[in-house]
Amino acid sequence: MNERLRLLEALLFAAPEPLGEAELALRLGDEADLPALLRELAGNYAGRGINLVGIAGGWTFRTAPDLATALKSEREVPRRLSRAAVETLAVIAYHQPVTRAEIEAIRGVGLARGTLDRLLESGWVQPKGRRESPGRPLNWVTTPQFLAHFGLDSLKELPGVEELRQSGLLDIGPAVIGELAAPEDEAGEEAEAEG
Amino acid sequence: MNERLRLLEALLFAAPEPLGEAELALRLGDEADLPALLRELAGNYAGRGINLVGIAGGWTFRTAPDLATALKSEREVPRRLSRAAVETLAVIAYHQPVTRAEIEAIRGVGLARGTLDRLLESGWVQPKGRRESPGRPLNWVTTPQFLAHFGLDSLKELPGVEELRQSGLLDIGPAVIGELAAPEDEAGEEAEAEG
Amino acid sequence: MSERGEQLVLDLDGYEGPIDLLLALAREQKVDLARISILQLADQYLAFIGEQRRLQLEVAADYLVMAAWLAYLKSRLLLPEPPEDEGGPSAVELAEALAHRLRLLEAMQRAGASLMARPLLGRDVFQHGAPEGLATIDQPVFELSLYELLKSYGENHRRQHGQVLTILPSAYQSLSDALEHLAQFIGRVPDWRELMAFLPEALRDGPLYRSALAATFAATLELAKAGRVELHQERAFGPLYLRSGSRASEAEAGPE
Repeated sequence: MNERLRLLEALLFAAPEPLGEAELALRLGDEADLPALLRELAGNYAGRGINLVGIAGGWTFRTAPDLATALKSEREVPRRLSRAAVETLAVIAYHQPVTRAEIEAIRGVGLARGTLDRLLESGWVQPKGRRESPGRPLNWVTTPQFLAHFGLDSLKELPGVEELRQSGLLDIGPAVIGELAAPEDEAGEEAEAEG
Repeated sequence: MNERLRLLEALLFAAPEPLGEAELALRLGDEADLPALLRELAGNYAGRGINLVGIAGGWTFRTAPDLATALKSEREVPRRLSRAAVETLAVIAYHQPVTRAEIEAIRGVGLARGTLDRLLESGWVQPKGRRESPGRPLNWVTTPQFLAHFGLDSLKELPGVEELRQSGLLDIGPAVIGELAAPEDEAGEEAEAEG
Repeated sequence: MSERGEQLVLDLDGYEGPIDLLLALAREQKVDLARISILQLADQYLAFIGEQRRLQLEVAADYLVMAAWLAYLKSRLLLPEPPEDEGGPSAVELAEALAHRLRLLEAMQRAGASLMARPLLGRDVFQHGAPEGLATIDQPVFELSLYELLKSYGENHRRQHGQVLTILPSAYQSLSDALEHLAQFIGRVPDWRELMAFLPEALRDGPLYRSALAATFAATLELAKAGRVELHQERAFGPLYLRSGSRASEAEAGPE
């Protein structure tokens, strides 16, 4: 096995997070044909128990998705997200940057405080800048951890995002009833989220 | 690739610590010929950037030992020397070989412990032999790196005291006479340098 | 209320707001959302809310607001549109806006489900359990110029030997020296010339340069006060120019 390929394999294996191509190039030296090496390494691991995958703009090894069931008993099941949190996450992911008012408009319901907190706590969303509109509301966006958790290389890989854009479903459209936004019952939602 | 081998690979990869054979047997099922699978997997990884190794009574993947150096990367962090260290360096440069006591006498102030350490770390000074005098103190000299850093071919290129005076570096104007008596606070100065 | 009623009627707690409820009701129409009948949907919604209230179940305010709005929309959809445009959206436009929101929410609900169905890290796929990490070793690089080194030695030397080396009064150009030196030029300089040009040749580069400059400058001020020279400077810290003053010759004649 070629020395550069061995080093690339070891680097990706030792790194706690996906490594971007810039950093890999830096560590492998200028003469390395990084795209070719990555292709070769990905080929070596195709069909194995570990795969080389492009995630959040970088490269990393992950266990093969089809082994999920066999590996599962090993791990504690992560806390389930409430329906409100899943929907809110989807709205932020597909409509970002998006304000709280827009999230509420799309979902047709006020956002309980716990919902955004939960997503923030997971490290999947973050506020980023403010909208230059009255009240200068915060913009919400997803994070690189979101991409990493959901196994996406970039936001372009969001399931069905292109179809949604083409069918106009990433545009909020005109207001309905001047936006109804009575806050959801927070306690109720929290209880559901824990369930 | 055989499914059991894939699972073994994924299990070992995802586990936070080496997995013992008892646990592996449990996860892979009774029918699995674990020793054979481990042999095969170890064979797959022989000569690669990652190796399968037996450690602490279990099995795990580790980066190949010969790549250890290549996996490290150095980052240069700019640091500044304290005033005391710069003066001490200058005294060593001009008076070498010079003992610690002589440095203190020339500077007219005690030498804080960290000062010489810092200079040693810079690679610009080194101890060289001992003075044949009571207590046999260490002699301090500058290193070739010192010459290289300051672009000097030899110590002879250091300007003499008279030249320093002529170039204004020993300028003794009326304005500075008042400074003569000001005692140096070594501890305070070191603290400032670290801050 | 009867047990039968409770069993039959869905609780509003199962819905994420009025749009979500509308979406659930729309799904019962079993038609594509693009061809949904808003009128029929409004009826279903009003009936559902009516049933909730009949059973004295609590109905949150936003569901009631939606009910009122749907009743209004329904009446506008059924009545002929007013002939003149009142500026607001037409009933058809309002219905379309609502239909769009339904599609929007449905799209997001599907998107959320597809996201959660992906192989998730820590649930379906796993990263390396014990990454060794990529060590980055901080290599200190000390920054020091030869100038700083020499200056430091000079300062130290000065501190230790200053007493011996301090007094060299004869090496200074005093104010009276400078006045005497400048006086030679007065009356012979009709045009502006830079102050630097008047420095004694011998002092232009040496260690006494600064004191010479200061003394010459002070001397020009003295002379300017006496009207023997004129000074001119274009900007702060710019070069200083001088030329002979109006009383140059008169003063030249008199003793200084």
